[in-house]
Amino acid sequence: MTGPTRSLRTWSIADAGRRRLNEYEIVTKKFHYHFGRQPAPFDLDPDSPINQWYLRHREGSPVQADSWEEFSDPAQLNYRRYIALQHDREIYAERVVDRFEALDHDAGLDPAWVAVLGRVYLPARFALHVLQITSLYVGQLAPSAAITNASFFQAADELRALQWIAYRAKSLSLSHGPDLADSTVARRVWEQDPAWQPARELLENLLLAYDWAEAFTALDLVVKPAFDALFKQAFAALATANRDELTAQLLHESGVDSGRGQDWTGALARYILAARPGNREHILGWESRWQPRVTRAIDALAGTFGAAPAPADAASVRQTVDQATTQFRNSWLTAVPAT
Amino acid sequence: MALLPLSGTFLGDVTTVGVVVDDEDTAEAVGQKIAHHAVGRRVAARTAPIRVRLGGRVLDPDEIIGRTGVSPYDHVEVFFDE
Amino acid sequence: MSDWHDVATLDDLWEGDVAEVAVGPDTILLAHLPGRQVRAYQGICPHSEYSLAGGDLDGDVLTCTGHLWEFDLRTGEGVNPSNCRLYEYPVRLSGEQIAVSVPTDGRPHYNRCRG
Amino acid sequence: MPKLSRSDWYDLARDMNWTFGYVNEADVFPEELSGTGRVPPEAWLAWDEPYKISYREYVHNQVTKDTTTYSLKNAVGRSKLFDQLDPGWKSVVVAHYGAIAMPEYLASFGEARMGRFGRAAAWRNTATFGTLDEVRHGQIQTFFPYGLLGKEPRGDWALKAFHTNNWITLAVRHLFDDMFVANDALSVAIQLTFTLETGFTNLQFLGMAADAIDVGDLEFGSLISSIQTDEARHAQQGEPTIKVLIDNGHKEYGQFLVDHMFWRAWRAFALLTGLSMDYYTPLDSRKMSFKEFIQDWVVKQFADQFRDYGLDFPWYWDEFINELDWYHHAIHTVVWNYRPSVWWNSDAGVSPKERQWLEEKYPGWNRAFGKHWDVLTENVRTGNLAETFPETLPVACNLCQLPIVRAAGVLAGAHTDPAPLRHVHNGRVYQFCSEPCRWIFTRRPERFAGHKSITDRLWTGDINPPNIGGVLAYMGLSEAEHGVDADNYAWANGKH
Repeated sequence: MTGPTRSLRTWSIADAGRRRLNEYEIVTKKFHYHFGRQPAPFDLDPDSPINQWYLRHREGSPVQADSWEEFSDPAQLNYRRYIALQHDREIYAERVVDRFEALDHDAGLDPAWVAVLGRVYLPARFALHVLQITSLYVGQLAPSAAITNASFFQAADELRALQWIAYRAKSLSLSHGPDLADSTVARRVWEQDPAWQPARELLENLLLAYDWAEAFTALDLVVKPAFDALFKQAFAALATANRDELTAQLLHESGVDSGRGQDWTGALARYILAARPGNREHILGWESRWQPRVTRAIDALAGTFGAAPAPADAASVRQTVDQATTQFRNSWLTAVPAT
Repeated sequence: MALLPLSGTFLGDVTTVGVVVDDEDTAEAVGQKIAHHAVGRRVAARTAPIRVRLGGRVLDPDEIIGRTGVSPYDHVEVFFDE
Repeated sequence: MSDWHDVATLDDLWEGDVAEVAVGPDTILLAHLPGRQVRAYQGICPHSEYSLAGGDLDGDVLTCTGHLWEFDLRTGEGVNPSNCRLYEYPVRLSGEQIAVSVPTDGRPHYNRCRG
Repeated sequence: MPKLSRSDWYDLARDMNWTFGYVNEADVFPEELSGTGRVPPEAWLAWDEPYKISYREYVHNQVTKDTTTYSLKNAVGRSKLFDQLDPGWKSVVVAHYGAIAMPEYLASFGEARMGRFGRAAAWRNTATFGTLDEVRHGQIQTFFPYGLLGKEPRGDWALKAFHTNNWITLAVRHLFDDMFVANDALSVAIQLTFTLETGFTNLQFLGMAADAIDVGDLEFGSLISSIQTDEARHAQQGEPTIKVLIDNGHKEYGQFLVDHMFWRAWRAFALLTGLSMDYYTPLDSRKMSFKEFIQDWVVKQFADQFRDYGLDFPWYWDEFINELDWYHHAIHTVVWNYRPSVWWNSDAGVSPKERQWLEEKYPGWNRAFGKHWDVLTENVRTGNLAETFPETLPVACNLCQLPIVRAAGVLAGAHTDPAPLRHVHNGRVYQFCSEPCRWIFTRRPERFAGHKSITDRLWTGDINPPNIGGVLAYMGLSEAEHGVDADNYAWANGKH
């Protein structure tokens, strides 16, 4: 047998210097061979549309780093670990639903509260869908597989949250009327209700943020933290106040995903700020461009919380959101000294 | 003299090879340069003269390749003349 | 009484690696944990005599392939089950060289726990 | 379990298109990334995935699959199973990892392209799972060869191959960039999921898994069948997409996309699967020839499934059928001859018994191809090994990037002229192996023209020195990595 003459102990192109790579590193590092390739990322004509798209929105982004490969997802999630984690979390979520369904929880809800759910909670699936597909965009344009994969898993997290809302829409409709499970009704709220319009304007515009780093900043540092705080904290608290513990607990459960999301997006933001002196200015520039729209969106939605039987005033909702987003912002911004 | 990239097929071989010849080479020399990659390798050797066909015309062995109207990347067929 | 034995080098045992070496009658598990920490323990699982070097090391925790018993290789303590620990040999690093101290009492050195 | 079943609420999670009020829909779905502009936006609401799955079901199913597959890997990894495998089969596995692991990962880009730029929310949701699937396939097919590095260092090419300009890499990278990485969402659905996955890989993976089990490669067999179950699910995005396209009067465009990619998929299959099935897999584990496999599975599948949609056979169908008799044999001869330039050990597969099998399965094989192997065999036997190695490059096709083997087509009676087909675009000469490759190029020259084949790189000075040593170095192979004959020439020396 004229086999190979030597054996290898690790990837020849991802040698960590006498350190055994862990499973995450083995299946993540150096996967984006196409980033920065000459004359173009992909083996079609360099001027073909998608080569040009990547050259403009990825290689051409104002935010750059010397080696994107140095960034790792703090949770070190590869597919296998993500799936195992979420398998456990879904079992938990199913048990939550089981428990409340056994108590016929929905039937006991105040119709005035169900109306709030119909106006705020159920149409939120449109917003989550935008977060889902924008995460897929960030993932496909990201300069390293660590960012791509984390962003793809995040997209799946949004789909998870969205599907539980769809589940709840149907189950609520069984005791509170078929309109709740009518997409046309939810879509009308999303498209026409004044409380949703600033959010819709923001999210429709988010889909047009094509520079990958702007998309990351807008989605992960500005828009999503605010929406997550609004729904998974402020609205969950409102649900509890209105004796809808099922909604509250499902939102909290989804909040676990959001926390994991902030771990990697915060870490990436810190990495970006430290990578090159100019990056800070771009990130903060984008942040200041997107923040006013987010503020308007949150304000308009916060106004609906007052219609609940046990209401919350808009100011306190805003405060909850501000507190959460400021805390997250500090975690990546103030951790890095300005240069 | 200048380098002249050509593709050439030795009849009976499986593939067409890329070669770089000199435009001052004779057709005989071009034929040999292409035969080198096929004859005795995948095509059995024979004791027959080797000829070159360019654009349907069999070249005279002494013809200078650069004066045949050939262009870079043109294809020539090479074969045993039996 | 015990003797020091050169058993491996850091080039043999990368960070994240485990390996089995023999010193006289002793079968020894070497482990290179994150942060240039090298440990030596009994090489055979105290549960049912599987070689620990075939186990999976994830960070500091080694899972034996025999019956999935887990050990914290920082300390040698059982993680699951927890009522069991590995016999530990002293380790000395000089430059690249890894040396292990083995008692010269002529007895085998291992703990046993039946599960 | 929660009281509602998936079908009770599923539509509420996918009926999520809306009318854009603050931005232009055309800006949300730029044509170069979406490709859906031919069909009016509201027509996409009819998009209906045949196979439905919820997130809950997805994670529950996948965790089971992963547990099974990784447990088997761990068990096999501790055994001597890999060492005992036939050398030709090892080549199948090593070639597969280098050529396929990275494309599988890249397919997550294609899926994410559909997940963002697909025009229906139902499609985008389905593609979100497809994105995860392809991350899985990329990761599992690099993790497994990583585990083999101690025994089979060329498993390194699972990660390394796409970082190089190896000629096989160039061919697969060009293909998959065209098919799904640098492609729009609509074309990805039709070309990746409908044409490649439904048309070829679903079937091939089944066959390959069965072969793996047959030769005793339990690890690879379980890996491949586990992947196949994911593919079978997400491949179903093609069907509703082509249906929407056809129902809205764009059958011709759908046909064009299918014709374009069916040919390219055929080329890649001839290279990877053709060689594996007819030359590398040990003789007593071969259940059918590559030609029989394509006829029984791909052709039949194509006839049944593609024609259900009123699509026609591609215009080159006769040429395709004709090539089943000869094309991959020619490619095999070239790959074996260029064995130092590939990362696996090429298995000649032409011992007397194997030649008998080839002649039986491909009547005329001896006449058309056996005589090349006669010369090669003689050179091996007489110790004239130098003559069995190449000194220059074959001319590569400017579309499929594979060697132009029309000369073999002449021997097989399929062509009368061995000359490469030509096309001049903006003053540059392009050469092609076949009419379909030239047709694909000339239909959209701006998509391909700026790319250089490996031969172009030799001719234009990118490869230095311009000799075989320079070529091998350019391709990223260290000397220890040069492929060698898998059987150490036993096929030539022994067994008469």
